[in-house]
Amino acid sequence: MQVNENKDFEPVIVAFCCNWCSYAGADLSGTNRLNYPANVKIIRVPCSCRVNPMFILRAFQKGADGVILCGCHPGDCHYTSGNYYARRRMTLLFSMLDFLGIERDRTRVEWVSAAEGAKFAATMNEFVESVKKLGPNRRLEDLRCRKQ
Amino acid sequence: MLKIAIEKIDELFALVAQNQALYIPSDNKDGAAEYTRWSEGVKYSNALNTLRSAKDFFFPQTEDLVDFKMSGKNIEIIDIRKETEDFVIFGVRACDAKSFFILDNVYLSEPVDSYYKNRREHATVITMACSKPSETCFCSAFGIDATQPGGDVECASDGTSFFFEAKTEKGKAFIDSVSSLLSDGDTAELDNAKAKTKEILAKLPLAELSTESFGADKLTELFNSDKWAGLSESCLACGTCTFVCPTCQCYDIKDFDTGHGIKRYRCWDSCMYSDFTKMAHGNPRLTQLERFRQRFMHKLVYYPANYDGVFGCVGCGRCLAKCPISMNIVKVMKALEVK
Amino acid sequence: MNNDTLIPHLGVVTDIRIDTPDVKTFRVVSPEGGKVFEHMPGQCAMLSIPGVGEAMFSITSSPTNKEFMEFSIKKCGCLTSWLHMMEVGQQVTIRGPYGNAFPVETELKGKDLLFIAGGIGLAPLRSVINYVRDNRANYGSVQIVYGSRSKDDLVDYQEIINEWMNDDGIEVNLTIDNPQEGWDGHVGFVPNYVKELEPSTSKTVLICGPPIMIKFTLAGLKEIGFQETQVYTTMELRMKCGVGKCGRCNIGDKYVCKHGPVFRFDQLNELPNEY
Amino acid sequence: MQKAIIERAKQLLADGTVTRVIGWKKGDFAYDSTPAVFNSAEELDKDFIFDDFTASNVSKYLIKESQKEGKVLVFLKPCDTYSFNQLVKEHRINRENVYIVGIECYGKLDIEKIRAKGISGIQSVTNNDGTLTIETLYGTETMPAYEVMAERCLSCKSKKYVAYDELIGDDGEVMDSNRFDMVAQLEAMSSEERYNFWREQLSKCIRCNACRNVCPACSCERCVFDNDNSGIANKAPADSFEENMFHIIRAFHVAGRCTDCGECSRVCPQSIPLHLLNRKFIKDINELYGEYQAGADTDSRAPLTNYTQGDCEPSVVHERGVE
Repeated sequence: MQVNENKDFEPVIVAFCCNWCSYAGADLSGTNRLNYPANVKIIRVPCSCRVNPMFILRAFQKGADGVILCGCHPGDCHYTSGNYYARRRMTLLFSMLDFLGIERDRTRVEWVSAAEGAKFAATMNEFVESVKKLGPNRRLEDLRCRKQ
Repeated sequence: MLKIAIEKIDELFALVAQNQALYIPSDNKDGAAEYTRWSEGVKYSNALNTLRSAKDFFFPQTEDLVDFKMSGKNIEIIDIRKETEDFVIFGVRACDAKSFFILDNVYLSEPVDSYYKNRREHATVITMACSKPSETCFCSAFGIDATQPGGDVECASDGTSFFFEAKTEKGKAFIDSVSSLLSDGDTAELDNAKAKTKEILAKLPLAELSTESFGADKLTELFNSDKWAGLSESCLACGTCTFVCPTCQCYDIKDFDTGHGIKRYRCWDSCMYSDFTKMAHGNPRLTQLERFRQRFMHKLVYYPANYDGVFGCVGCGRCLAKCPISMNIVKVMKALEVK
Repeated sequence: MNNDTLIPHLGVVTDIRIDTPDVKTFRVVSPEGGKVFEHMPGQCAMLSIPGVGEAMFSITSSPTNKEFMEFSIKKCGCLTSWLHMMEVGQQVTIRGPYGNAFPVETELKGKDLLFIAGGIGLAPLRSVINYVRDNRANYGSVQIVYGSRSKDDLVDYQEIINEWMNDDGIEVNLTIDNPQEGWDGHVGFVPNYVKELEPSTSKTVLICGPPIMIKFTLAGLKEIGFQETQVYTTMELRMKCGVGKCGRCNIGDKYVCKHGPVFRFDQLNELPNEY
Repeated sequence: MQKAIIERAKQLLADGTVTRVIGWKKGDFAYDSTPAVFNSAEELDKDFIFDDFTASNVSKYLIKESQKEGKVLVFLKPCDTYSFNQLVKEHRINRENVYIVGIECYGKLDIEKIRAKGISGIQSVTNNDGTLTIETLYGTETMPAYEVMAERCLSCKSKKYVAYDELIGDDGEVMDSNRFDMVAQLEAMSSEERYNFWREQLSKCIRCNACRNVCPACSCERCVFDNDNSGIANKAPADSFEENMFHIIRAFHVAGRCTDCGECSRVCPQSIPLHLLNRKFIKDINELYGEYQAGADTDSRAPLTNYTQGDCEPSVVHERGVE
């Protein structure tokens, strides 16, 4: 595991949230005034299965230190089965990233429903903490994008 | 002629590397030779040639050209060029040494490519005469003598020593800088070794390959030949031949958005790729036939038409060894040859 | 280190004229004012918006214009769409001039000239036409045949009717493909119109337009009695460097960016048919 | 074997079953054959070759050839038939227009392995019951053939033909191969070791696209890496990130469709063991979603276009292997 390069390091997190559950969950955590770090950047997607593996990689390229995908709970997909497909895809992708030696705690999938504002905030806080421990993303970084 | 015993070559490398970066062919883990920056422990490879060609030193696969900062409607142009530091390439074979001149014709003609020139001017090229040519070698077809590779310093081995001969002012300066390690030596054995190599060169399976059917004046008949369809039919349209080729010189210019600016860089491109000539309204080279034809016409006709009859191939044989489907310039030449 | 042609200059767009629904003309000057560089009619320049793309455009203004350069650009791809969206004051990068020019100071001098253009093909010829108008004494008669899909698709229409048509010794023949309300001029395709006009075969022809128009017009001209050595055209292929090094714009052994873009038809016919 | 193949091809041409033949054309050396279409008995007699080095998987050429008029004869090795089936499954090959003759394969030789032994100036290679005699300009070398057998053949997964119209020789069996050993070895390493291993390998990539273009599963009309609008089109890996991305995405795009034919590693001019990426996906799929062999049939659902409600969660990655 990498040593923390900087004590004040605030990781950039990209959270892909499905429109129907997790994005609403994020909204709810906001209206309930639950805190989660400001450097979690939410990208709304129509469904968790809209997330192409390339999106995950591109997020890392452009400076993310961790990427999390949030979707409806299995069985609750607005499009019936989208999150089931996403689940397989992400499992294989994360396993491949792990195989290439990318720290496994930089990627995560969490199912968050529209009613789970608290879970959304808790998940984000937890994820940010775990990425913080890893330090900045170096193994899947595009050096050209590093801010001098 | 000045020489150094083969087992002492590391001392010479160490001396050179004190002042400049030194690159030598060295075997990698797969057993293939690659130019490697010399440091203690890097061993000179006896392999005939490196996997990738030596053009990488002057025309690297990617290189940044210029940076831009964008703010609102304004653009700031940032010239990022820096003077290259002097470096030495050791062990360049005759074919690769000739390829530099083929690239020079393109990049040093007006308007001069300052990126290329910068590196070319700061390099000292030390060649190495071949002693064990391979079946894929056909440099003699392009008038290259593998036993006299040229460069700034020409180096050759008789099996026990490396002999050095300066060919340019830069070469003389190099030899002066290492003269403390060199001693005068008798070249009788070396001449013997070279004569032996020449015998083998004459026996190579491709020794008879002729360029007579090619050149600027054969443009129309070669372009319209009906052989291209058959030759190109199994081409995968990959860029292997282009990227291992020491004389392929085409490039693409691209912009990359780093999030805090734009980097404009150039990278190798291949005429074998479908988007090489693709425009918004269409593509003049629609099928692999035209793209395949372009590559070989360029080497055998267009290049000689623009540069005094010099062919754009040096016979290094890398494409023969590396093409996934074993289609290559030799097969093209044999098929198109007028007997 | 010396300047490198691959490092562009800065330009500012000071005026954007809407010519047709898909063609705009952009006026470019250097940030300090004045032209970024000098050119000859027919030469091209590489315009770019960093991060969007870089492409070759012919300079449509005449070199006799000392204040600015103009580019008439049709919206057809990624970069051109971006250019069409930009506003006055936008900076662009520009490098050039590239390629050869129409031989205005040599072979065309003293000749009667026939310009034939179709659609956006007027852009490179406009530079020559205005150059000839500004050096009127050096050239004979000038005839311009220009056609487009409709009246709205005629590029530089205002300049044509307000300036060119009022000049002495310039005959302008306009045509559009289909009849249209408010159009009392000629209707029909350019190749046929040229034949109907029966231009004198002593003229030197400069032609630019869609490939299909060039093909049929050239055939028509030959029928009337023109020689290929009398006809010039200007080409365009995909380019990256602009100086004959990146290796993609060649037709046979000739690089359009370096040996072209202006070719005489007899020269073009010696090259393989790959354009 | 070569003789039998040529004879059968000539018969099928003569009786009108097929109009042309896809096979391998003799090269200049003992080892360089080129896939080619043969139209007549004369062409077959003159140039057709089948030997220890005719390794290319020609099934991908059938995408184009099977769209043309008339039936085409193709000779497929057992592993090639999987690629063929997979392409049929994806509606890329018109099965009606193809006549398949399955041909026996005892493993192909890898010229790079011969060269890596320092052998140069090769004039001829003869195989006598597993012993190679290599004549070179610098003398004669002998060695057991298995020493220079292609890596993919040393871990051959199947001698069974999954698609054919007739066979020359006998059908074989799916084999219990050791093909996942190297993947398992890597999985057992630490994260940092794996990272270093792949960095060293992938940094060799020159993005020649040979792996993609030879791959029977990579049959898209237009690849995402060639599409300027995708934002990732590039001709060269300009950064280590791009080296990683290209190979991760390529492996991902063929996951569940890759038959493990090994062409990617065979053609790589930089000798990157690309098949390990594909095998990692195959191994994961087998372990997490049940055994699946792409190309074994033409009607089952591929693992990535399928799901069960009880599938494992992505967090399973945390519970497996070495951190």
